Amino acid sequence: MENSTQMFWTGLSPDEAREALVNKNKSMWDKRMSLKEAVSRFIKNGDNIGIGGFVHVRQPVATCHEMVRQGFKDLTLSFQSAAMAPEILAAAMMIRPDHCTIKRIELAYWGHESFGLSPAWRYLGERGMIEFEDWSNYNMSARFKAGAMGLPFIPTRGPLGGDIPNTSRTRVMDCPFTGRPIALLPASNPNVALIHVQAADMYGNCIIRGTDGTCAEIAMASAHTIVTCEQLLDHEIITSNPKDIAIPFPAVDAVVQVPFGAYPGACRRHYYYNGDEILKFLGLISPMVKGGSADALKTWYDEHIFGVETFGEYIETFQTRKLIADQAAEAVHCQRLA
Amino acid sequence: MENSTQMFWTGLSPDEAREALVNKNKSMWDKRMSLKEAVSRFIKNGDNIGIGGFVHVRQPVATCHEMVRQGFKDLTLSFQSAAMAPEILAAAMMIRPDHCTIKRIELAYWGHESFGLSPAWRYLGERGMIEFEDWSNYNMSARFKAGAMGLPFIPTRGPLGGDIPNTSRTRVMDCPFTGRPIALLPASNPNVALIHVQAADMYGNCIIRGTDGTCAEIAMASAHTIVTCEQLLDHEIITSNPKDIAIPFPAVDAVVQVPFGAYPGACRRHYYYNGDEILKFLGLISPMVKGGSADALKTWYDEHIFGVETFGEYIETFQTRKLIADQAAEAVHCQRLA
Amino acid sequence: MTVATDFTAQELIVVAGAKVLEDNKIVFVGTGLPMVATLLAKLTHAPGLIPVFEAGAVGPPLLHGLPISVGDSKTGTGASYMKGLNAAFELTQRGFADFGFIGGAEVDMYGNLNSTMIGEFPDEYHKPKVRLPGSGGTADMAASCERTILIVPHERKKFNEKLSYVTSPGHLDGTPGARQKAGMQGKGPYRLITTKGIFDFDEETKRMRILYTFPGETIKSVQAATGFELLVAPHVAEFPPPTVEEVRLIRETVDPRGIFVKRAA
Amino acid sequence: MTVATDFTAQELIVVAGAKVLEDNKIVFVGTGLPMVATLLAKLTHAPGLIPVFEAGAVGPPLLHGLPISVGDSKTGTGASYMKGLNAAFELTQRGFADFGFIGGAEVDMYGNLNSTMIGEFPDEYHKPKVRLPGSGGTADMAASCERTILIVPHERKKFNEKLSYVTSPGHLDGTPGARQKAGMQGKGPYRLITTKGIFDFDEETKRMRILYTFPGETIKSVQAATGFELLVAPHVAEFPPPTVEEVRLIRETVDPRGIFVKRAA
Repeated sequence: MENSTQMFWTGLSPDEAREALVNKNKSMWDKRMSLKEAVSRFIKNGDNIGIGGFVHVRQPVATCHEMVRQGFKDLTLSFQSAAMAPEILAAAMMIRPDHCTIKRIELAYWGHESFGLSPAWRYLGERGMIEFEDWSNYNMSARFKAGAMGLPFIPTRGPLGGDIPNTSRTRVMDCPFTGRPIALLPASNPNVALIHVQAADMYGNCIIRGTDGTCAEIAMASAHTIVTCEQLLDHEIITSNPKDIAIPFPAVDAVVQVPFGAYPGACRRHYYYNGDEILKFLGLISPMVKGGSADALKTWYDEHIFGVETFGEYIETFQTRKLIADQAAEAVHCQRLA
Repeated sequence: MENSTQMFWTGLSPDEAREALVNKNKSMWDKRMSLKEAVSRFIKNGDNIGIGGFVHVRQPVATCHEMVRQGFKDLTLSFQSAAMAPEILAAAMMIRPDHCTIKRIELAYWGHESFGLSPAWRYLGERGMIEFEDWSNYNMSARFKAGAMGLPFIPTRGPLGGDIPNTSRTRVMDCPFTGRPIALLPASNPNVALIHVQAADMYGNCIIRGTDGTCAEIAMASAHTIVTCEQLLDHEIITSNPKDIAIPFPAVDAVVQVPFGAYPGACRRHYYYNGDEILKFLGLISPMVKGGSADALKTWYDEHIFGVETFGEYIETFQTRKLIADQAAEAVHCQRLA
Repeated sequence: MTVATDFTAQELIVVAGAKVLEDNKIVFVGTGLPMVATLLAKLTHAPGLIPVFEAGAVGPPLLHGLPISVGDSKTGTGASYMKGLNAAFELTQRGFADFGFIGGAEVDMYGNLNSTMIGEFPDEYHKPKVRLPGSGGTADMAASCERTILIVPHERKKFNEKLSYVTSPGHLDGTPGARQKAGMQGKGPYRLITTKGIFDFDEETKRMRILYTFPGETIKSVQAATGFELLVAPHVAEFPPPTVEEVRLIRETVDPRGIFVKRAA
Repeated sequence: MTVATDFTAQELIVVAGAKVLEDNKIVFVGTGLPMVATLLAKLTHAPGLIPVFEAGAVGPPLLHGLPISVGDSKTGTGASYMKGLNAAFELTQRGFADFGFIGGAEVDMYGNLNSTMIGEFPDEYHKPKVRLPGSGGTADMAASCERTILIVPHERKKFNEKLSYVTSPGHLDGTPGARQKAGMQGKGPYRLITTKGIFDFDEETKRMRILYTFPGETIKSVQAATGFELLVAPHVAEFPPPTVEEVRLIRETVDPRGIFVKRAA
């Protein structure tokens, strides 16, 4: 067994994760609350935060806005591929390190695909301002899956051969059945999962349309889960096809209806990407990578996050025409009778 | 690492399972064929057969009838909890060992729940006529899952402490992350999966209603998959909600529409159990456990399997009134507008 | 709340099983009498009880009555999750199941269960006297539910010092931390319900202990039907007979066709 | 089939990428130019090509055009399976993906790719000169697809003897059976497409080998832009320029908004 780095747990250890769930009230109770309450009740300084979605799909943008508004220190962020969620949290650290800090990131990819690299990742990474641990998309997904399964690790065929095993807590062992090397990845059990979904009931049963990402695994692995949803529906509607439920209620602690909660990213059946807004926001951070001024970025945060009470007020800053256009674009990709 | 029994693979080894899939034509081609053709083309003597469904839910009954008609030797059967499928195959061995034989069974449960114990299991097991390996439902499900994931093994928290690790190929090791013991189960990659589903298209995309059982895992783990379905639908209908597809087409080799293909077991949305028929069939085998005559059982096989060309002819032996009543019973449990 | 005079041993076991179940808890339900007791509990004191069935259904309201199998279509309708066996057992392994409710053909003083074979082990494993169905999901529930509730009909040949085969581990050999040392999770057997009484497991020794005797039984009669020495709780009480209402519910609503609860006493 | 005279380096790479893809095969498609090449292949010689996207979609017809992300809603519509990241990578690990189609910021002579960092490793890992996005799914596709097709823009600083970081393992150090010995599956890098030509990897040494030069390039000019010694196939051919029809398809149908294929040469 090769040991590349010392073993330690971030978030909860497997035994702590089990204990957290055993002691939790897992019954059906009305979990509706404001996002302000959900964030203040379930997130603490130092927490490991599991971020749902995939790149700009169903990122928990509204919840990250609220986290910035309230301010948290020494966070660990865990995700496979993310875009706006870590960007919002990290850029807040760039302008208000007294108020928001990220200590560590466990990730496969932080970037914006066709919208470019992440300037906040470059800024923090290239200045050595945060710890991080590189994995792949399957590695992180499998780590959440191990956490969701109540296992301390999961075997995978990667990472093997490259540098990921050299810079992570991967263990490589000879398979006791085949004799060939196989990687063992430590489970990830975040303190809190942030998940945005298309629909939920008040108990926390969630329906996800389009890609599931790794949302169910993150929610099941975490000690607490904050769900934001586009639609809040009656339990009877949500359970009318039980197999549509991606996350069952006992895994959820807070349910908050937040229309456009993943915007300017995309949410299947609801809205397509607002690429202009994504590029505009990244454009405020980019100059800082090369040592430019933070003023424009500060102004943005003051106006869109610190200066408003709720994410709804941020959404109201968009032109109705644009919101409707992004809804219409999405309606073309997954056509359904209303 | 404790080694209770010598390691060996039944069905395909992980490397063989990979190779089988790499060399297979995984494109979209018309896989419709008769059950006779599917069984003769994909099943060979000595094969490890992965059996889908769960107890009397969606057992591949029609395919087992056809297997008995054609006759196979030295089969290994792999399943979590099964009822009529192994009963049909095993009772055939009891009356026609020249024609049908089972060499080995890897299982969690073979019985009929409220309909009683399995007489064929008792007959063969208590006479030492077959090899077998006991596992639990999760063990077998996880073994198929490991096979479906392309892994040589999967860790689980059980079997530990009891006798299953003493009578199976389980390896118990100390977790390299926590130091606590954990079980490693060898993957199961059957040669052929037998799966009955509610709906499929001609390429093999399958929709399963109600419990998924472990059908997707068995199909993805196996070198070949024979699908029988209640409904054969257009590709565009089947893919109208891609997340409804439990088994994607590249995992499937044959698609056969067989109405009542799991009867007298149950199939969600289509028909509920015909308990009378189940009890009647078991009643033909039971006397043999205590040394009774095989005559009645032989007669049944002659009339219902050997004496007919297709499973459809067997279904025609039921009273229409009874078939409609079993459909009506199921329609009460999952009410939908037609 | 009139006490019933006409009830069967199975009906009593079902009522006792139901009463052990707590409202608003998640219970992973094995096939047979545990299903009947769960449905009775939901219809009486525990409407918020959340059943999980190993074929996959989590939290169904069971509006269409008693399933005859843990994979029955009736378990699926209105469920809050349903993804197949791996998903159900994964969430159990994760810690979502407060209770597992299981049966077996044989039990020992530490709550270990056998549902695999009767005969000499290991010699007769491949040619047993009686071949039982096998674990099904009970070994998994035993390994990973937080606590387990066991149901075993009380006959001397089923209550043995040594089991033919340990299918579903309970407190193992009773040594402190035995389950954790073996790699299992959860606290193990919590209650045992038989046709003669209700038992728990001593905090220290993990040995089976009489808690309640059923009507007509005494500590002595229970011990006489048990193949090992039972511990006795400080204040053993007599478990009350079922009420007329409970018996009526079982016969008319819960299991009107007598699928699991037989009418003969 | 008139040859185009007006085409960009990116358009050429897309056409070359499309032509490498075989009809009726399953290709696991990374973000960016691989998506464009895949769509072009489906619209031309490979209508039966089956794309898989790491966010989960298997075999979508892509009727609504080019996705701007591998998680784009456009990948989901009409797909034959869609269960999230674990499911997509599990089926790849199982052997369902004939090809993986991936990019990187840096490549070495054995087809290993870097998309993690530029700088000295390991000293600068936690404070690199340039922090790149990270693996995403490329390390997984590299580890488990049966063969991989690589796309890297051909600049000397991207073709190095030693990578800053090996994110996605190719033929490792080129020794026979290196991938299998490391525990990976599949045959590794099959083709590399750059802005200067198409390469394969020598059967024996697993070293990068020129197969085709693009219009305007020679073996010498390609070698000059490469930071290690290239092998040369016995009969290096000039890759034909795209046809007018191919360029029109890219500009008008495949990527009309220039999301990945920029108009500037």
